[in-house]
Amino acid sequence: MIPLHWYLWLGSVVFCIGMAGFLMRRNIIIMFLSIELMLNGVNINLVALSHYMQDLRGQVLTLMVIAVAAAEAAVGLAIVIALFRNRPTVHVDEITEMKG
Amino acid sequence: MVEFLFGYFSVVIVIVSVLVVTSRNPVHSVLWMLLLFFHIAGVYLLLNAEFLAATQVIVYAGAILVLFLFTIMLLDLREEIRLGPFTGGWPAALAIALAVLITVVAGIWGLKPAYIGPWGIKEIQTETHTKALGKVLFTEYLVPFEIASVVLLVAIVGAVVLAKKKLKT
Amino acid sequence: MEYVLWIPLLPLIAFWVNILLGKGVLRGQAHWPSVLAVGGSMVLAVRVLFDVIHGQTMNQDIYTWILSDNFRVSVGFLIDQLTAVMLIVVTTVSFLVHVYSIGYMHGDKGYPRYFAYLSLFTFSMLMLVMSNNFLQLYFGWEAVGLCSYLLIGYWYEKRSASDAGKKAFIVNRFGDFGFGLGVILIFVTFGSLHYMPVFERAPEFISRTVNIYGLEVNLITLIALLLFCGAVGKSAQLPLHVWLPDAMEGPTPVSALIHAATMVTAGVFMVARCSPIYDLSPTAMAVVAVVGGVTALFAATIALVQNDIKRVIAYSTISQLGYMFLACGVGAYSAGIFHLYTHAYFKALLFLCAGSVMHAMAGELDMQKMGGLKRYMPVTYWTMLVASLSISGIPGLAGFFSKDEILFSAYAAGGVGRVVWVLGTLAALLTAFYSFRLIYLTFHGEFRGTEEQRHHLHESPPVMTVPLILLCIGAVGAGWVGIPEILGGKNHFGEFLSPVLRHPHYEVSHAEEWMTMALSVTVAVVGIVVATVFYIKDTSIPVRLARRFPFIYRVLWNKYYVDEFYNLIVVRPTLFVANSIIEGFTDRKVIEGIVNGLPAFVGWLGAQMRKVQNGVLQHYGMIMATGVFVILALLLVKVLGG
Amino acid sequence: MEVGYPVLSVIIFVPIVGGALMTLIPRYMEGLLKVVALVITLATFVLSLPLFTHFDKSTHMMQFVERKEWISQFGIQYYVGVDGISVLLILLSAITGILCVLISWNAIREKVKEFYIAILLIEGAMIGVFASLDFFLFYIFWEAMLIPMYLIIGVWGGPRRVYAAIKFFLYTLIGSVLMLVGIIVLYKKAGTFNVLQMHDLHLPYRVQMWLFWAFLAAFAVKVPMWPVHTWLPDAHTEAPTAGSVILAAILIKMGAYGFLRFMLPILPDATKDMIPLLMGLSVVAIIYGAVVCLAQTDLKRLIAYSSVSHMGFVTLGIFALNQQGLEGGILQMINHGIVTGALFLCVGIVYERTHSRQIADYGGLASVMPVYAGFFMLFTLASIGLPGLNGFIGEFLILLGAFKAKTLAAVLAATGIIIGAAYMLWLYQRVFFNEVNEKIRNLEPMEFKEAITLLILAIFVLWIGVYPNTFLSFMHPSVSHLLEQIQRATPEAAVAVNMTTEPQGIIGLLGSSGGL
Repeated sequence: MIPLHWYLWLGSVVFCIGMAGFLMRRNIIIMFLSIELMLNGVNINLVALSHYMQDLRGQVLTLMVIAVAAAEAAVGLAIVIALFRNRPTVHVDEITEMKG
Repeated sequence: MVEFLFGYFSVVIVIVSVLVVTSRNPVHSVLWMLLLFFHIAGVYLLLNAEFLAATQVIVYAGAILVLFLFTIMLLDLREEIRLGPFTGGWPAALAIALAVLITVVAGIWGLKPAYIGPWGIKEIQTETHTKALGKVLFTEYLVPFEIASVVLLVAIVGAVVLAKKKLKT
Repeated sequence: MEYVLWIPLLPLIAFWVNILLGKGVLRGQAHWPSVLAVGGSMVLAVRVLFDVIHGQTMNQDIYTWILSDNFRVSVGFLIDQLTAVMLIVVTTVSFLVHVYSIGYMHGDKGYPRYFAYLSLFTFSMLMLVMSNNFLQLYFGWEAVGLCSYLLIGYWYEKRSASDAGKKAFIVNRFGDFGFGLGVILIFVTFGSLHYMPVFERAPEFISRTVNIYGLEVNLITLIALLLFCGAVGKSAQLPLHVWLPDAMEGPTPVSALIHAATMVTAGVFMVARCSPIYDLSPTAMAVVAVVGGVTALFAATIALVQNDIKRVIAYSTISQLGYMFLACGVGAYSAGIFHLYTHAYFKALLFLCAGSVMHAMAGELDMQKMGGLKRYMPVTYWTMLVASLSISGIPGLAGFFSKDEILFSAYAAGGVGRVVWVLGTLAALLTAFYSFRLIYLTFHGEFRGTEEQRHHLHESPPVMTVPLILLCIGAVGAGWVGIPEILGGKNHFGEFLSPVLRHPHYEVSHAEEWMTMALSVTVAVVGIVVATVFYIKDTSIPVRLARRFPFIYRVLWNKYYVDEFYNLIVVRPTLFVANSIIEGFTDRKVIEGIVNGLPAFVGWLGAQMRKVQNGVLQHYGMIMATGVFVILALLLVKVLGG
Repeated sequence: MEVGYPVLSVIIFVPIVGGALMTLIPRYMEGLLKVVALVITLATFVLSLPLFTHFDKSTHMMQFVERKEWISQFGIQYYVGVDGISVLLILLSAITGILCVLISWNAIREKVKEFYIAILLIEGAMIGVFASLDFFLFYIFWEAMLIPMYLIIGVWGGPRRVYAAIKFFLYTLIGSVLMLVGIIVLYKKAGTFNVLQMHDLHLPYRVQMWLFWAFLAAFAVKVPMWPVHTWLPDAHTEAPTAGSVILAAILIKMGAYGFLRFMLPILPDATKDMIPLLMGLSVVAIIYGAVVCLAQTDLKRLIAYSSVSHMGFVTLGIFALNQQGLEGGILQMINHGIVTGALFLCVGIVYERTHSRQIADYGGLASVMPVYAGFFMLFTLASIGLPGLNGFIGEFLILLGAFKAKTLAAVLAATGIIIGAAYMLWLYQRVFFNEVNEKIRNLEPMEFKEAITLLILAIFVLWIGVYPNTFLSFMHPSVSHLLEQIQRATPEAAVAVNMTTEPQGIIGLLGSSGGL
C-alpha cells in the first residue's frame, strides 16, 4: 500500500510546477496551461484523500473542479482571442492596460 | 506492482509537467499536456476512481486541450515563439514556487487521515463506483451540481460573446 | 422723582427719531428732535438740582439687566448731589452745543446723522452719570466711547478722520481692559456691582491682599488702580492721552461737547464716584495724583509749540483733566468736580470759539495763517478772551476759583500733594502762556492767510454766537458758587457735594492759603505777560528760542514722540506677529502643514502602493504566491511548534 | 400648558419631509421652489414657537419629551427632548433656516432645487442634533448634517470650493469617527444609548480619560478650537452666503453643545482634570484668532477667524464650570450665531453686487449704501462686545466666570477684546470709510428682503443686549443641574482611580465583555 502522502507529494509537485510555469511564462496560453496543471495537482490530492478517507466528497469536488476548469478555459481563451484581435500579442507583460 | 505503476506515473507526470511549462512552442506544451492527462488518469485508476479517470480523459484531453489547440491555431504565433519565453523575474518566480513546494512537502510529511468516511473499497465495489459517486453527487451535492451547470452555461455564453465581439480600438 | 427716567430717555427717543426718519423725512430739520429732547432733559436736570438741594435723593432700580446665579445687576438711577451737578453740566453744555451745531453743521450732507449721534451721546453720558451700579457705568462708558468714535470719524471719507476715530476707540479699549477687570474684581470681592453695597462694605476689605505671582497687592488698591486704568484712557491721561489730540478731526462742536466738557471728564467723575474706595487706598490716591500732576505739566508743555488751534486746546484739555485727577488724588474730590464743572464751560467755550474761527476761515486750523481776526469777529474774540482769562486763573473768573482750590488742596495735603502742587503751579504758568499765545496768534497782529480767506472772513450767525455768549456767562460766573471762605465766600459747591464727597479739612494757616493763591495768580499773570512779550512786542523771540534749543523744540513739536513710540512697540509688532508669524508661518505653514501633510502622506503612500499594481499579471501572481508561502510557513511553524 | 402636537418631531421632520417633497416640483419652476422652501422654513419657525412660550423655566428636566422604541435589540430609541441648554439653539436654528432661504433668493442661480432641499435637510438635522437624547439618534443627525453641508460648499461655493469642502468633510469626519468609537464604548458600559442614563454613569477615571480624548476630537474640531481651526476659514470663505451663515450660526455651535450635553455630565472627572488644557486652548484661540484677523485681506476669512476667537470665549465660559461662565457661554453661542451670521449675511449682500471678497476692493461704502453701513456697524459693535448689545452680555458673563475659575485666563482673554476692537474697526474703516472706491460707486442700495433679514437679527442684537434675562432665564435650572452633575461625581471617581483590577489601556477601555 502506497502511503497517502506520496500521492499528496505528487499532487503538490504538479501544483508547484504549474505555479512556477504561471509565474515564469510570458505566453498567456501557456499560463492557462499552467493553471490547468495546478488544478490537476489539486485534483490528484483530492482524489487521493477521497480514497484514503473513504469518502466520495473529494471526488465530487474534483468533478466540480473539472467543470470550472472547462468553463475557465472557454472564457479565458475567448478573452485571449478578443485580446489578440485587439493587440496582436499573447505576452502578458505587454498587456498592462488594467493597471491602477 | 502498484508501487511500480505509481513510480512510473509519478516520474512521467513530473517530467512531462516540467516540459509543459518550459516548451517554447505552445503546441508542444499542449501535446505534452495531453500525455500528462493520460498519466494522471492512470493515477486516478490506482486510486480506484475509474469514473474520474474517464472524465479526465474525455473532458480534459478531449475537450479542453482541443480548445487550446484551436486557439493556438487561430492565433498566428510564429513571431511570438522567437521571443524569450520567460519573464524577466523568472528566477524569483522559480524560487517562490520551490519555497512553496518545500513548505507543502514538509507539511504533508506523515499526514494521516483523521476521519474515515462511509465509502470504503468494499462499499464502492458493491455499489459500483459511478453509481456511488452519482448517489453522493445527486443527493448531498445536488445544489452545487446545479450551480456548476449554470456556471458552465454562463461560461459558454460569455465565451461566445467575447469571441464574437469586435472590440473598438 | 420718577421723572428722572425721562432725562436719558428723551435724547434716546431723539436718536431713534433721527435714525429712522432723519434721512427720509426730517433732512434739514433734523436738529429739532435732538434740540427739543436735550432742552427737555436740561429743564428736568434743573428740576433734579432743586429737588436735590431740598434734600431729595434717589437710588432706584428700573429693571434687572443681567441675572445669573448670584450675579444680579440692574439698570437703575442714583440721584444725589454729584449726579445733579453732572446732570447740569452735561445737559447745559450739550444743549448749547446742539444749538450751536445748527449753525455750524448747516448744509452738511450727514446732518441728521450728526444730530442722531449727538443725541445718542447725550443719552449715553446721562446713563453714565446717573447710573447706580458699575456695569451701567461701564455701559455708559463704552457707549460714550462709541459716540466719540462715530463723531470723530464723522467725516469718514477723510482718511485722517476715520483713523482718528479708530485710534480713539482702540486706545480707550486699553484703558477699558483694566476697567472691565476692575468691575469684575469688584463683583468677585463684594458680590455686587451696585455702588451702595460696595461702598458700604469696602472698609471690611481694607487689609485684604491678593497674591499676584508672589507679589502681595492690597485688594482695594488693585481695584482702585484697575478702575483708574479706564479713567486714564477715557480722560486721556498719560500714557493713554494720544487719542485726544487726534480726536480733533471731528466737528468742532463735538470736540467741545465730548472731548472737552463731558465725556473726557467721565474718568474724573468715576474716581469721584468711587471716592469711598479710593479713600481706602493711599497708594492708589498717590498714583492718581501723580498721573494727574504729571499729565497736567506734560500736556501743557506740548501745547506751547503746537500751531493747530484745536490741538492746542486739546492739549490744554488733557492738562486741565490732569488738574482734576490731581485734585482727586489728594483727596479734594469736590475740588476736582468743581474744576470739572467750571472747565466744562470755559473749555467748551474755547472750542466753540475755535469752531467759529474755523467757520470764518473755511476750515483752516493753522494759527500761523490767522492773525488779526479781532476786527472781523468781535463776539468770538471777546468770548474767547474771557475763556482764556478764565482758564489762566485770573481772579474773579470761574477757572480761578476751581484751580486755586485744587492747588491749595494739593499744597495743604502735604506729602505727594506738595510735589503735585509744584507740577500744577508750573502747569498753570504754561497754561496762561499758551492760552494767550493762541489768542495773540489768532486775533492780534496782521492777517497771515490768503486773500481769498480774508475775503471770506465774517462773524458767525447768531445761532452760533448766542451759545458763545451764554457759555461765556458760565465761564465767568460758574465759579461763584464755590468762592472759598478766605475770600468771604461760603464754598457752597463743596458744601453741596459734601454728603457724597468727603471734604477734607486742612491744618493750614491762612497765610499759607494766601500764599498759594497769590502764587497761582502771579504765575498766571506772568504767563500772560510773557505771551504778550513773545507774540505782540517782539515776535522774533519764539523763533530764536526754537533755534536756540532745537532739541527741546523738536521733542515738544513731536509731542515727545509718544505716537511713534507706540507705533514701534505696539502697533508694528502686533501687525508683524499677525502677518508674518501667525498668518504667514504658524497658521499657513505649521498647522496647515500638518493638516495638509497628513493627507499628502496618505496620498504618497497610496502612490507608492499603486506602483505594485503595475498591470503585469506575473507580479500579482508572485505576490499572491508569496502570500501563500507566508501563510503556509506560518501554519507549518505553528504545527511544528505546537 | 399642553401643546396639541409633538413639537420636536414636527419641527425636525417638517423640513426634512418638506425637502423630500420638493423633489416632486419640476426644476424649472424656480419661483415656486423658493416660495415652498420659504413657507416650510417659516412653518418650522412658527411650529417651534411653543418651545419658547410653553417652556417651563423652573425645572431642569427634559421637556417636550417624545420616546419611542426604535431598534430595540440595541436599546436604541427615538428619544427627543429639550432643556434650557438646547431650547434656544433650536429656536436659533429655526430662525437661521428662514434667513438662509431669504438670503439665497437671488444669490443661488444654479441647481436651485437641490440647494433648497439641502438647506431644508440641514435645518431638520440641526434641530435633530439639539433635540436628540439618544446618542445613536444624535450621531445620525450629527452626520446627516455633514453631507448637505459638504454639498453646499462643494457645489455652490467659491473658486476653491472643492478643496474647502473636502477639508471640511475630512476634518469633521475624523472627529466624528472617534466620537463613534466613544459612543460604542459608552454603550458597552451603559447598555443603552440613552444620554440621560449615561449622565448617571459613574465611569472609572481611566475610561473617562480615553473617552474624553475621543469626544474632544469630535467637538473641538466642530467648535473649532485651536489648533484644529483651519478648516473654518476655508469653509466659510468658499461656502455660499447661506452656507457660511449655517456654519457660523449653528454648525460650529454643535461642538460647544456637545461639550455641554455629553462631555461635562458624562465625563466630569476627566474634564475637570483637563480644565487647564481646555481653558488654555480657549485663551490661545481667543488671542490667536484675533491676531490672525489683523492679517486678513479677505472679508469672509476675517470674519471666519473672528469666529475662532469668539468661540474661544464660548469654550472659555463653558470650562470655567460655574454658573456665570456656563450661562455666558451658552448665551454667547446664541450671540455669536446671530452676530456672525449677520456679518456673513452682510458680506453676502455686497458680494452679490461686487463679486469680490477682497477688503481692498471696497472703501467708502458708507456713502454708497448708508443703511447697510448702519446695520454693519451695529453688528460690528455687537461683535466687539459693546455694552447694550448682545455680545457684551455673553462676554462679560464669560469673563466673570473665567475670572472666578482662573484669573489669568480671564485677564488674557480680555486682551482679545482689545484686539477684537482693533480688527473689526479696522475692517469697518477699510470697507466703509475713507474715499469711495471707484469700483463700488454705483452699487445698488439694499433690497427690502435683505433689509428684513438683517432687521430680524438686529432686533435680537438689541433685545439680548438690553434685556438678556428673556434668554438667560431659560438656562438657570439646567445649568445649575449640570453643575451639580459635575460636582457630584468626584468621590466615586476618586475610588475608581485606585481600582487596580481595572483592565489597563485601550483593552480596558473596550470593556470587560471582551471588546467590541
